[in-house]
Amino acid sequence: PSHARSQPSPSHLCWALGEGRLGSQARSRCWKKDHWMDGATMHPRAPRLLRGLCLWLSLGLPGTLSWNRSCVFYEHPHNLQGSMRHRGHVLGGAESSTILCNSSQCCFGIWNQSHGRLQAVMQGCWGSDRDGCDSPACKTSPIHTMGAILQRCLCHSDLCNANVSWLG
Amino acid sequence: PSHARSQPSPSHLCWALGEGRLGSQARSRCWKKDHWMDGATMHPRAPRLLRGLCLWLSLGLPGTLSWNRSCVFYEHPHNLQGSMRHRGHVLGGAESSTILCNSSQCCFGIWNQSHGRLQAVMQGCWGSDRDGCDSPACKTSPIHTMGAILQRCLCHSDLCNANVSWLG
Amino acid sequence: AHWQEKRKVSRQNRSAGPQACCRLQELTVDLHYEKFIIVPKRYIANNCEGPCRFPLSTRIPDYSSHTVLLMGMQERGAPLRRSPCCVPVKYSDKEIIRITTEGIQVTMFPNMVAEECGCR
Amino acid sequence: AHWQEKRKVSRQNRSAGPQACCRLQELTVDLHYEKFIIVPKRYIANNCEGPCRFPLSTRIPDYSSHTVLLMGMQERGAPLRRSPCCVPVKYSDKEIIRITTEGIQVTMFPNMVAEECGCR
Repeated sequence: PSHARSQPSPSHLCWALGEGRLGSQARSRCWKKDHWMDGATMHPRAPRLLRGLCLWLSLGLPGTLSWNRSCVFYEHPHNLQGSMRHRGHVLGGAESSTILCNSSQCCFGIWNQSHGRLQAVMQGCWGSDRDGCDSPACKTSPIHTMGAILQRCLCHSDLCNANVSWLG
Repeated sequence: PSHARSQPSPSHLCWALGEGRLGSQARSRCWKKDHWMDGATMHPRAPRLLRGLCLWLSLGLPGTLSWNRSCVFYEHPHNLQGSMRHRGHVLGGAESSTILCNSSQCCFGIWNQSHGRLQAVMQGCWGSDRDGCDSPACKTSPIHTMGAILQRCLCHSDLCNANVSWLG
Repeated sequence: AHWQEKRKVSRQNRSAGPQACCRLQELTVDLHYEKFIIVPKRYIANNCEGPCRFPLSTRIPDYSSHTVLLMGMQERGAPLRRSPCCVPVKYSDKEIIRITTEGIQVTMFPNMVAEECGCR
Repeated sequence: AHWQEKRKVSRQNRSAGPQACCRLQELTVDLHYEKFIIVPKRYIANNCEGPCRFPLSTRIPDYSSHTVLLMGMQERGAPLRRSPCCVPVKYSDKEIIRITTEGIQVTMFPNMVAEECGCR
Protein backbone atom coordinates (compact mmCIF):
# COMPACT_ATOMS: atom_id res chain seq x y z
CA PRO A 1 0.00 0.00 0.00
CA SER A 2 1.05 3.57 -0.68
CA HIS A 3 1.63 4.59 2.89
CA ALA A 4 4.06 1.69 3.40
CA ARG A 5 6.32 3.07 0.67
CA SER A 6 6.25 6.70 1.74
CA GLN A 7 7.26 5.71 5.28
CA PRO A 8 5.12 8.14 7.18
CA SER A 9 5.72 8.69 10.85
CA PRO A 10 4.12 6.00 12.99
CA SER A 11 1.78 8.48 14.59
CA HIS A 12 0.23 9.45 11.25
CA LEU A 13 0.02 5.84 10.27
CA CYS A 14 -1.77 4.80 13.35
CA TRP A 15 -4.12 7.68 12.97
CA ALA A 16 -4.87 6.92 9.33
CA LEU A 17 -5.40 3.24 9.99
CA GLY A 18 -7.61 3.97 12.90
CA GLU A 19 -9.72 6.41 10.97
CA GLY A 20 -10.27 4.04 8.09
CA ARG A 21 -11.08 0.96 10.01
CA LEU A 22 -12.24 1.54 13.51
CA GLY A 23 -14.08 4.78 13.64
CA SER A 24 -13.62 7.87 15.70
CA GLN A 25 -13.31 6.20 19.06
CA ALA A 26 -10.45 4.01 17.96
CA ARG A 27 -8.82 6.98 16.28
CA SER A 28 -8.72 9.08 19.40
CA ARG A 29 -7.33 6.16 21.30
CA CYS A 30 -4.48 5.77 18.83
CA TRP A 31 -3.94 9.50 18.78
CA LYS A 32 -3.36 9.66 22.53
CA LYS A 33 -0.52 7.18 22.31
CA ASP A 34 1.44 8.94 19.58
CA HIS A 35 4.09 10.41 21.81
CA TRP A 36 4.93 6.94 23.00
CA MET A 37 5.37 5.45 19.55
CA ASP A 38 7.29 8.37 18.13
CA GLY A 39 10.32 7.37 20.15
CA ALA A 40 10.56 3.86 18.73
CA THR A 41 12.79 2.94 15.80
CA MET A 42 10.59 1.81 12.96
CA HIS A 43 11.28 -1.33 10.95
CA PRO A 44 10.26 -1.35 7.21
CA ARG A 45 7.36 -3.65 7.93
CA ALA A 46 6.27 -1.44 10.81
CA PRO A 47 3.00 -0.32 9.13
CA ARG A 48 1.61 -3.86 9.22
CA LEU A 49 2.76 -4.37 12.79
CA LEU A 50 1.32 -1.04 13.75
CA ARG A 51 -2.00 -1.89 12.20
CA GLY A 52 -2.10 -4.97 14.38
CA LEU A 53 -1.13 -2.96 17.44
CA CYS A 54 -3.74 -0.31 16.76
CA LEU A 55 -6.38 -2.97 16.34
CA TRP A 56 -5.23 -4.72 19.50
CA LEU A 57 -5.33 -1.47 21.42
CA SER A 58 -8.67 -0.47 20.01
CA LEU A 59 -10.28 -3.73 21.00
CA GLY A 60 -9.63 -2.72 24.58
CA LEU A 61 -7.65 -5.74 25.73
CA PRO A 62 -7.22 -5.96 29.49
CA GLY A 63 -4.65 -3.82 31.23
CA THR A 64 -1.54 -5.71 30.30
CA LEU A 65 -0.09 -3.08 28.00
CA SER A 66 2.68 -0.63 28.76
CA TRP A 67 0.49 2.13 27.23
CA ASN A 68 -1.52 2.08 30.44
CA ARG A 69 -0.61 4.47 33.19
CA SER A 70 1.95 2.94 35.55
CA CYS A 71 1.74 3.83 39.21
CA VAL A 72 3.60 2.67 42.26
CA PHE A 73 1.47 0.17 44.16
CA TYR A 74 1.74 -0.19 47.89
CA GLU A 75 -0.73 -0.99 50.63
CA HIS A 76 0.38 -0.84 54.24
CA PRO A 77 -0.28 -4.28 55.71
CA HIS A 78 -1.83 -2.96 58.93
CA ASN A 79 -4.83 -0.76 59.70
CA LEU A 80 -6.17 -1.02 56.17
CA GLN A 81 -9.61 -2.27 55.25
CA GLY A 82 -10.28 -2.86 51.59
CA SER A 83 -7.86 -2.44 48.71
CA MET A 84 -7.33 -0.44 45.53
CA ARG A 85 -5.77 -3.44 43.80
CA HIS A 86 -8.83 -3.91 41.57
CA ARG A 87 -8.08 -0.59 39.82
CA GLY A 88 -5.29 -2.15 37.79
CA HIS A 89 -2.94 -5.03 37.11
CA VAL A 90 -0.19 -5.40 39.72
CA LEU A 91 3.20 -6.43 38.29
CA GLY A 92 5.26 -8.64 40.58
CA GLY A 93 4.40 -9.88 44.02
CA ALA A 94 6.65 -7.70 46.16
CA GLU A 95 5.20 -5.49 48.86
CA SER A 96 5.88 -2.37 46.80
CA SER A 97 5.45 -2.82 43.07
CA THR A 98 4.05 -1.32 39.90
CA ILE A 99 0.40 -1.30 38.91
CA LEU A 100 -0.96 -0.72 35.38
CA CYS A 101 -4.21 1.20 35.72
CA ASN A 102 -7.31 -0.16 34.02
CA SER A 103 -9.80 2.67 34.44
CA SER A 104 -7.87 5.94 34.51
CA GLN A 105 -4.58 7.71 33.89
CA CYS A 106 -4.35 8.82 37.51
CA CYS A 107 -2.09 7.70 40.37
CA PHE A 108 -2.67 8.43 44.05
CA GLY A 109 -0.54 8.33 47.16
CA ILE A 110 -1.24 8.63 50.89
CA TRP A 111 1.54 9.12 53.45
CA ASN A 112 1.55 9.35 57.20
CA GLN A 113 3.58 12.36 58.35
CA SER A 114 5.16 12.12 61.81
CA HIS A 115 8.27 13.80 63.22
CA GLY A 116 8.94 15.35 59.83
CA ARG A 117 9.12 11.99 58.09
CA LEU A 118 6.67 10.51 55.58
CA GLN A 119 5.70 6.86 55.64
CA ALA A 120 3.70 5.45 52.74
CA VAL A 121 0.25 4.15 53.65
CA MET A 122 -1.26 3.53 50.21
CA GLN A 123 -0.15 4.04 46.63
CA GLY A 124 -1.87 2.92 43.47
CA CYS A 125 -4.23 3.78 40.64
CA TRP A 126 -7.08 6.16 41.33
CA GLY A 127 -10.32 5.10 39.65
CA SER A 128 -11.16 8.36 37.91
CA ASP A 129 -9.36 11.09 35.97
CA ARG A 130 -11.95 13.68 37.01
CA ASP A 131 -11.34 13.97 40.74
CA GLY A 132 -8.73 16.73 40.59
CA CYS A 133 -5.92 14.75 38.98
CA ASP A 134 -4.62 17.92 37.33
CA SER A 135 -0.91 17.81 38.08
CA PRO A 136 1.69 15.51 36.51
CA ALA A 137 3.64 15.63 39.78
CA CYS A 138 2.62 14.50 43.26
CA LYS A 139 1.90 17.76 45.06
CA THR A 140 0.43 16.75 48.36
CA SER A 141 -2.06 18.47 50.59
CA PRO A 142 -2.31 17.64 54.29
CA ILE A 143 -5.33 16.39 56.18
CA HIS A 144 -5.30 16.59 59.97
CA THR A 145 -7.61 13.89 61.27
CA MET A 146 -7.88 11.28 64.01
CA GLY A 147 -4.75 12.63 65.68
CA ALA A 148 -2.59 12.13 62.59
CA ILE A 149 -1.33 14.20 59.68
CA LEU A 150 -1.83 12.49 56.35
CA GLN A 151 -0.43 13.80 53.07
CA ARG A 152 -2.20 12.79 49.87
CA CYS A 153 -1.90 13.51 46.18
CA LEU A 154 -3.33 12.60 42.79
CA CYS A 155 -1.06 12.89 39.72
CA HIS A 156 -1.09 11.85 36.09
CA SER A 157 2.36 10.77 34.93
CA ASP A 158 3.99 7.36 35.09
CA LEU A 159 5.13 6.46 38.60
CA CYS A 160 4.45 10.03 39.73
CA ASN A 161 3.21 8.68 43.05
CA ALA A 162 6.55 7.10 43.92
CA ASN A 163 7.59 10.11 45.95
CA VAL A 164 6.19 13.40 47.10
CA SER A 165 7.50 16.13 44.81
CA TRP A 166 5.98 19.03 46.66
CA LEU A 167 4.85 18.88 50.28
CA GLY A 168 1.65 20.77 50.97
CA PRO B 1 -71.77 -18.03 81.07
CA SER B 2 -73.72 -15.06 82.37
CA HIS B 3 -74.30 -13.39 79.03
CA ALA B 4 -75.82 -16.60 77.63
CA ARG B 5 -78.53 -16.60 80.34
CA SER B 6 -79.36 -12.91 80.10
CA GLN B 7 -79.83 -13.23 76.34
CA PRO B 8 -78.27 -9.96 75.29
CA SER B 9 -78.77 -8.74 71.78
CA PRO B 10 -76.35 -10.37 69.31
CA SER B 11 -74.70 -7.08 68.53
CA HIS B 12 -73.66 -6.51 72.16
CA LEU B 13 -72.49 -10.06 72.42
CA CYS B 14 -70.32 -9.87 69.37
CA TRP B 15 -68.89 -6.61 70.58
CA ALA B 16 -68.10 -7.97 74.06
CA LEU B 17 -66.53 -11.12 72.70
CA GLY B 18 -64.54 -9.17 70.19
CA GLU B 19 -63.24 -6.74 72.76
CA GLY B 20 -62.15 -9.44 75.17
CA ARG B 21 -60.44 -11.71 72.74
CA LEU B 22 -59.34 -10.07 69.57
CA GLY B 23 -58.43 -6.49 70.26
CA SER B 24 -59.64 -3.24 68.81
CA GLN B 25 -59.33 -4.12 65.15
CA ALA B 26 -61.49 -7.20 65.48
CA ARG B 27 -63.96 -5.26 67.60
CA SER B 28 -64.55 -2.61 64.97
CA ARG B 29 -65.05 -5.31 62.41
CA CYS B 30 -67.76 -6.98 64.46
CA TRP B 31 -69.31 -3.64 65.32
CA LYS B 32 -69.79 -2.67 61.70
CA LYS B 33 -71.84 -5.75 61.00
CA ASP B 34 -74.37 -5.30 63.80
CA HIS B 35 -77.23 -4.18 61.63
CA TRP B 36 -76.96 -7.37 59.68
CA MET B 37 -77.14 -9.66 62.69
CA ASP B 38 -79.90 -7.77 64.43
CA GLY B 39 -82.40 -9.01 61.89
CA ALA B 40 -81.67 -12.72 62.49
CA THR B 41 -83.71 -14.89 64.84
CA MET B 42 -81.42 -16.00 67.67
CA HIS B 43 -81.26 -19.56 68.91
CA PRO B 44 -80.50 -20.12 72.67
CA ARG B 45 -77.00 -21.34 71.86
CA ALA B 46 -76.41 -18.33 69.69
CA PRO B 47 -73.66 -16.81 71.90
CA ARG B 48 -71.33 -19.75 71.30
CA LEU B 49 -72.10 -19.75 67.60
CA LEU B 50 -71.56 -16.03 67.48
CA ARG B 51 -68.23 -16.33 69.23
CA GLY B 52 -67.14 -18.71 66.52
CA LEU B 53 -68.45 -16.43 63.82
CA CYS B 54 -66.71 -13.40 65.29
CA LEU B 55 -63.45 -15.30 65.51
CA TRP B 56 -63.88 -16.56 61.99
CA LEU B 57 -64.57 -13.05 60.75
CA SER B 58 -61.71 -11.58 62.69
CA LEU B 59 -59.23 -14.02 61.22
CA GLY B 60 -59.96 -12.39 57.89
CA LEU B 61 -61.05 -15.39 55.89
CA PRO B 62 -61.37 -14.73 52.17
CA GLY B 63 -64.37 -12.85 50.85
CA THR B 64 -66.94 -15.60 50.99
CA LEU B 65 -69.05 -14.05 53.74
CA SER B 66 -72.23 -12.08 53.36
CA TRP B 67 -70.79 -9.46 55.77
CA ASN B 68 -68.71 -8.16 52.89
CA ARG B 69 -70.13 -5.40 50.78
CA SER B 70 -72.34 -6.85 48.04
CA CYS B 71 -72.39 -5.11 44.68
CA VAL B 72 -74.03 -5.91 41.39
CA PHE B 73 -71.44 -7.37 39.04
CA TYR B 74 -71.71 -6.93 35.31
CA GLU B 75 -69.19 -6.51 32.55
CA HIS B 76 -70.37 -5.75 29.05
CA PRO B 77 -69.03 -8.55 26.85
CA HIS B 78 -67.85 -6.22 24.08
CA ASN B 79 -65.43 -3.32 23.92
CA LEU B 80 -63.98 -4.08 27.33
CA GLN B 81 -60.31 -4.73 28.04
CA GLY B 82 -59.47 -6.00 31.47
CA SER B 83 -61.86 -6.78 34.29
CA MET B 84 -62.72 -5.74 37.84
CA ARG B 85 -63.58 -9.33 38.77
CA HIS B 86 -60.43 -9.61 40.92
CA ARG B 87 -61.85 -7.05 43.39
CA GLY B 88 -64.21 -9.58 44.91
CA HIS B 89 -65.85 -12.98 44.81
CA VAL B 90 -68.50 -13.32 42.13
CA LEU B 91 -71.55 -15.37 43.16
CA GLY B 92 -73.17 -17.38 40.35
CA GLY B 93 -72.12 -17.55 36.75
CA ALA B 94 -74.83 -15.48 35.10
CA GLU B 95 -73.92 -12.44 33.03
CA SER B 96 -75.25 -10.12 35.73
CA SER B 97 -74.66 -11.33 39.27
CA THR B 98 -73.55 -10.33 42.76
CA ILE B 99 -69.96 -9.75 43.84
CA LEU B 100 -68.68 -9.73 47.45
CA CYS B 101 -65.95 -7.13 47.66
CA ASN B 102 -62.58 -8.14 49.08
CA SER B 103 -60.77 -4.81 49.41
CA SER B 104 -63.36 -2.11 50.03
CA GLN B 105 -66.96 -1.29 50.94
CA CYS B 106 -67.46 0.56 47.67
CA CYS B 107 -69.49 -0.33 44.55
CA PHE B 108 -69.18 1.33 41.16
CA GLY B 109 -71.29 1.49 38.06
CA ILE B 110 -70.78 2.79 34.53
CA TRP B 111 -73.64 3.25 32.09
CA ASN B 112 -73.81 4.34 28.47
CA GLN B 113 -76.46 7.01 28.00
CA SER B 114 -78.05 7.25 24.54
CA HIS B 115 -81.45 8.47 23.44
CA GLY B 116 -82.37 9.03 27.08
CA ARG B 117 -81.78 5.39 28.03
CA LEU B 118 -79.02 3.94 30.18
CA GLN B 119 -77.28 0.71 29.30
CA ALA B 120 -74.94 -0.86 31.84
CA VAL B 121 -71.32 -1.15 30.78
CA MET B 122 -69.61 -2.20 34.01
CA GLN B 123 -70.76 -2.79 37.58
CA GLY B 124 -68.73 -4.20 40.44
CA CYS B 125 -66.57 -3.54 43.48
CA TRP B 126 -64.32 -0.49 43.43
CA GLY B 127 -60.89 -1.19 44.91
CA SER B 128 -60.73 1.68 47.39
CA ASP B 129 -63.05 3.45 49.85
CA ARG B 130 -61.11 6.69 49.50
CA ASP B 131 -61.84 7.70 45.92
CA GLY B 132 -64.99 9.73 46.62
CA CYS B 133 -67.24 6.84 47.66
CA ASP B 134 -69.16 9.18 49.95
CA SER B 135 -72.78 8.46 49.11
CA PRO B 136 -74.78 5.35 50.02
CA ALA B 137 -76.80 5.81 46.80
CA CYS B 138 -75.65 5.77 43.19
CA LYS B 139 -75.70 9.43 42.21
CA THR B 140 -74.12 9.54 38.81
CA SER B 141 -72.09 12.22 37.11
CA PRO B 142 -71.76 12.34 33.34
CA ILE B 143 -68.60 12.25 31.29
CA HIS B 144 -68.74 13.32 27.65
CA THR B 145 -65.95 11.55 25.83
CA MET B 146 -65.16 9.77 22.57
CA GLY B 147 -68.56 10.76 21.18
CA ALA B 148 -70.48 9.10 24.00
CA ILE B 149 -72.08 10.12 27.27
CA LEU B 150 -71.15 7.84 30.14
CA GLN B 151 -72.72 8.02 33.57
CA ARG B 152 -70.71 6.70 36.50
CA CYS B 153 -71.05 6.48 40.25
CA LEU B 154 -69.39 5.15 43.39
CA CYS B 155 -71.62 4.22 46.37
CA HIS B 156 -71.28 2.39 49.65
CA SER B 157 -74.40 0.36 50.44
CA ASP B 158 -75.26 -3.19 49.44
CA LEU B 159 -76.24 -3.49 45.79
CA CYS B 160 -76.39 0.31 45.53
CA ASN B 161 -74.93 0.06 42.03
CA ALA B 162 -77.89 -1.95 40.71
CA ASN B 163 -79.59 1.16 39.41
CA VAL B 164 -78.94 4.83 39.11
CA SER B 165 -80.78 6.60 41.93
CA TRP B 166 -79.96 10.14 40.83
CA LEU B 167 -78.94 11.05 37.32
CA GLY B 168 -76.25 13.70 37.17
CA ALA C 1 -64.38 26.12 40.61
CA HIS C 2 -64.53 22.76 38.95
CA TRP C 3 -61.44 21.46 40.66
CA GLN C 4 -61.50 20.68 44.29
CA GLU C 5 -58.52 20.24 46.44
CA LYS C 6 -58.42 18.86 49.91
CA ARG C 7 -55.39 18.76 52.10
CA LYS C 8 -55.11 16.98 55.36
CA VAL C 9 -52.12 16.19 57.44
CA SER C 10 -51.91 12.43 57.24
CA ARG C 11 -52.60 10.57 60.44
CA GLN C 12 -49.05 9.53 61.26
CA ASN C 13 -47.75 13.09 60.97
CA ARG C 14 -50.53 14.94 62.71
CA SER C 15 -48.50 15.37 65.88
CA ALA C 16 -45.73 17.45 64.29
CA GLY C 17 -46.18 21.12 63.43
CA PRO C 18 -46.68 22.16 59.85
CA GLN C 19 -43.62 22.42 57.60
CA ALA C 20 -41.31 21.12 60.32
CA CYS C 21 -39.61 18.88 57.80
CA CYS C 22 -40.08 17.14 54.48
CA ARG C 23 -42.98 14.73 54.81
CA LEU C 24 -45.99 13.10 53.18
CA GLN C 25 -49.17 15.16 53.16
CA GLU C 26 -52.59 14.07 52.01
CA LEU C 27 -53.59 15.66 48.71
CA THR C 28 -56.69 14.82 46.70
CA VAL C 29 -56.35 15.16 42.93
CA ASP C 30 -59.40 15.86 40.84
CA LEU C 31 -59.56 13.77 37.68
CA HIS C 32 -62.44 15.70 36.09
CA TYR C 33 -60.02 17.24 33.64
CA GLU C 34 -58.59 13.91 32.58
CA LYS C 35 -61.23 13.34 29.93
CA PHE C 36 -60.35 9.69 29.39
CA ILE C 37 -60.63 8.57 32.99
CA ILE C 38 -64.12 7.31 33.79
CA VAL C 39 -63.59 6.05 37.35
CA PRO C 40 -62.55 7.42 39.80
CA LYS C 41 -63.38 11.12 39.56
CA ARG C 42 -60.84 11.93 42.25
CA TYR C 43 -58.31 10.08 44.38
CA ILE C 44 -55.80 10.68 47.12
CA ALA C 45 -52.48 11.17 45.37
CA ASN C 46 -50.58 12.78 48.29
CA ASN C 47 -47.66 15.15 47.97
CA CYS C 48 -44.30 15.62 49.66
CA GLU C 49 -43.93 18.95 51.40
CA GLY C 50 -41.55 20.65 53.77
CA PRO C 51 -38.03 21.98 53.90
CA CYS C 52 -34.84 19.99 53.34
CA ARG C 53 -32.16 21.35 55.61
CA PHE C 54 -29.75 20.44 58.37
CA PRO C 55 -30.10 18.79 60.76
CA LEU C 56 -31.71 16.07 58.70
CA SER C 57 -34.67 14.71 60.57
CA THR C 58 -34.93 11.03 61.35
CA ARG C 59 -38.41 11.44 59.85
CA ILE C 60 -36.74 11.54 56.44
CA PRO C 61 -34.80 8.31 56.24
CA ASP C 62 -34.50 8.65 52.49
CA TYR C 63 -31.73 11.02 51.57
CA SER C 64 -28.64 10.20 49.58
CA SER C 65 -24.98 11.01 50.15
CA HIS C 66 -25.39 13.39 47.22
CA THR C 67 -28.11 15.30 49.09
CA VAL C 68 -26.04 15.50 52.26
CA LEU C 69 -23.09 16.92 50.33
CA LEU C 70 -25.28 19.49 48.55
CA MET C 71 -26.68 20.58 51.89
CA GLY C 72 -23.15 20.84 53.27
CA MET C 73 -22.25 23.18 50.42
CA GLN C 74 -25.25 25.36 51.23
CA GLU C 75 -24.32 25.45 54.91
CA ARG C 76 -20.89 26.77 54.01
CA GLY C 77 -22.39 29.50 51.88
CA ALA C 78 -21.82 28.02 48.44
CA PRO C 79 -24.77 28.96 46.28
CA LEU C 80 -26.62 26.06 44.69
CA ARG C 81 -28.60 26.62 41.55
CA ARG C 82 -30.97 23.88 42.71
CA SER C 83 -31.37 23.28 46.43
CA PRO C 84 -32.31 19.86 47.80
CA CYS C 85 -36.01 19.34 47.37
CA CYS C 86 -38.63 17.25 49.20
CA VAL C 87 -39.97 14.79 46.64
CA PRO C 88 -41.68 11.40 46.48
CA VAL C 89 -39.15 8.57 46.54
CA LYS C 90 -41.71 5.77 46.49
CA TYR C 91 -44.99 5.58 44.63
CA SER C 92 -47.83 3.09 44.46
CA ASP C 93 -50.06 2.18 41.54
CA LYS C 94 -53.71 2.97 41.05
CA GLU C 95 -56.40 1.08 39.17
CA ILE C 96 -58.22 3.28 36.69
CA ILE C 97 -61.11 2.62 34.30
CA ARG C 98 -60.60 4.69 31.19
CA ILE C 99 -61.95 4.98 27.71
CA THR C 100 -59.79 4.43 24.66
CA THR C 101 -60.47 4.20 20.95
CA GLU C 102 -60.90 0.44 21.47
CA GLY C 103 -63.47 0.81 24.20
CA ILE C 104 -63.34 0.70 27.97
CA GLN C 105 -60.15 -0.45 29.62
CA VAL C 106 -59.24 -1.40 33.18
CA THR C 107 -55.61 -0.31 33.66
CA MET C 108 -53.22 -0.28 36.58
CA PHE C 109 -51.51 3.10 36.27
CA PRO C 110 -48.01 3.17 37.77
CA ASN C 111 -46.65 5.87 40.09
CA MET C 112 -50.01 7.45 40.87
CA VAL C 113 -49.77 7.82 44.66
CA ALA C 114 -46.82 9.26 46.58
CA GLU C 115 -46.07 6.86 49.42
CA GLU C 116 -42.72 8.01 50.84
CA CYS C 117 -40.78 11.25 50.73
CA GLY C 118 -37.13 12.12 50.73
CA CYS C 119 -34.73 14.99 50.18
CA ARG C 120 -33.06 14.79 46.78
CA ALA D 1 -12.74 30.73 50.34
CA HIS D 2 -11.68 27.21 51.07
CA TRP D 3 -14.43 25.66 49.03
CA GLN D 4 -14.33 25.79 45.29
CA GLU D 5 -17.21 25.23 43.03
CA LYS D 6 -17.12 24.73 39.32
CA ARG D 7 -20.12 24.46 37.08
CA LYS D 8 -20.12 23.48 33.49
CA VAL D 9 -22.91 22.55 31.23
CA SER D 10 -22.23 18.91 30.52
CA ARG D 11 -21.22 18.07 27.00
CA GLN D 12 -24.45 16.41 25.90
CA ASN D 13 -26.54 19.42 26.97
CA ARG D 14 -24.31 22.23 25.77
CA SER D 15 -26.47 22.88 22.71
CA ALA D 16 -29.57 23.88 24.68
CA GLY D 17 -29.94 27.26 26.33
CA PRO D 18 -29.53 27.57 30.07
CA GLN D 19 -32.51 26.61 32.25
CA ALA D 20 -34.56 25.47 29.26
CA CYS D 21 -35.67 22.42 31.18
CA CYS D 22 -34.76 20.14 34.01
CA ARG D 23 -31.40 18.55 33.24
CA LEU D 24 -28.10 17.29 34.52
CA GLN D 25 -25.44 19.93 35.11
CA GLU D 26 -21.84 19.39 36.07
CA LEU D 27 -21.13 20.36 39.66
CA THR D 28 -17.88 19.76 41.51
CA VAL D 29 -18.20 19.14 45.23
CA ASP D 30 -15.32 19.99 47.53
CA LEU D 31 -14.62 17.32 50.12
CA HIS D 32 -12.17 19.42 52.17
CA TYR D 33 -14.80 19.80 54.85
CA GLU D 34 -15.46 16.08 55.09
CA LYS D 35 -12.70 15.50 57.60
CA PHE D 36 -12.75 11.73 57.27
CA ILE D 37 -12.33 11.55 53.52
CA ILE D 38 -8.67 11.31 52.51
CA VAL D 39 -9.02 10.81 48.75
CA PRO D 40 -10.39 12.45 46.67
CA LYS D 41 -10.37 16.08 47.77
CA ARG D 42 -13.09 16.90 45.29
CA TYR D 43 -15.20 15.10 42.74
CA ILE D 44 -17.85 15.73 40.12
CA ALA D 45 -21.16 15.07 41.85
CA ASN D 46 -23.42 16.87 39.33
CA ASN D 47 -26.76 18.40 40.11
CA CYS D 48 -30.18 18.50 38.49
CA GLU D 49 -31.31 21.97 37.53
CA GLY D 50 -34.05 23.64 35.56
CA PRO D 51 -37.79 24.14 35.61
CA CYS D 52 -40.45 21.43 35.65
CA ARG D 53 -43.43 22.66 33.68
CA PHE D 54 -45.64 21.89 30.72
CA PRO D 55 -44.99 20.92 28.03
CA LEU D 56 -42.79 18.22 29.47
CA SER D 57 -39.63 18.01 27.44
CA THR D 58 -38.57 14.77 25.84
CA ARG D 59 -35.25 15.58 27.50
CA ILE D 60 -36.83 14.52 30.79
CA PRO D 61 -38.03 11.00 30.19
CA ASP D 62 -38.31 10.39 33.91
CA TYR D 63 -41.50 11.85 35.27
CA SER D 64 -44.29 9.93 36.93
CA SER D 65 -48.06 10.03 36.47
CA HIS D 66 -48.10 11.71 39.88
CA THR D 67 -45.91 14.53 38.56
CA VAL D 68 -48.05 15.00 35.46
CA LEU D 69 -51.19 15.26 37.59
CA LEU D 70 -49.57 17.77 39.95
CA MET D 71 -48.52 19.87 36.98
CA GLY D 72 -52.06 19.66 35.62
CA MET D 73 -53.38 21.05 38.91
CA GLN D 74 -50.95 23.95 38.70
CA GLU D 75 -51.95 24.68 35.12
CA ARG D 76 -55.57 24.98 36.21
CA GLY D 77 -54.65 27.41 38.96
CA ALA D 78 -54.82 25.08 41.94
CA PRO D 79 -52.08 26.13 44.34
CA LEU D 80 -49.59 23.43 45.26
CA ARG D 81 -47.69 23.67 48.49
CA ARG D 82 -44.83 21.85 46.78
CA SER D 83 -44.39 22.22 43.04
CA PRO D 84 -42.78 19.50 40.95
CA CYS D 85 -39.04 19.70 41.34
CA CYS D 86 -36.07 18.72 39.16
CA VAL D 87 -34.15 16.08 41.11
CA PRO D 88 -31.76 13.19 40.55
CA VAL D 89 -33.61 9.99 39.79
CA LYS D 90 -30.51 7.86 39.27
CA TYR D 91 -27.22 7.96 41.11
CA SER D 92 -23.92 6.19 40.79
CA ASP D 93 -21.48 5.14 43.48
CA LYS D 94 -18.08 6.59 44.21
CA GLU D 95 -14.99 4.95 45.67
CA ILE D 96 -13.64 6.86 48.65
CA ILE D 97 -10.60 6.33 50.87
CA ARG D 98 -11.49 7.47 54.36
CA ILE D 99 -10.11 7.23 57.85
CA THR D 100 -12.04 5.55 60.64
CA THR D 101 -11.18 4.62 64.21
CA GLU D 102 -9.98 1.27 62.86
CA GLY D 103 -7.62 2.80 60.34
CA ILE D 104 -7.84 3.53 56.65
CA GLN D 105 -10.74 2.14 54.71
CA VAL D 106 -11.54 1.86 51.00
CA THR D 107 -15.32 2.21 50.70
CA MET D 108 -17.75 2.36 47.82
CA PHE D 109 -20.14 5.12 48.85
CA PRO D 110 -23.59 4.77 47.33
CA ASN D 111 -25.56 7.58 45.64
CA MET D 112 -22.65 9.99 45.32
CA VAL D 113 -23.05 11.14 41.72
CA ALA D 114 -26.29 12.31 40.11
CA GLU D 115 -26.57 10.52 36.77
CA GLU D 116 -30.12 11.20 35.56
CA CYS D 117 -32.71 13.83 36.36
CA GLY D 118 -36.45 13.85 36.46
CA CYS D 119 -39.40 15.94 37.59
CA ARG D 120 -40.91 14.60 40.79
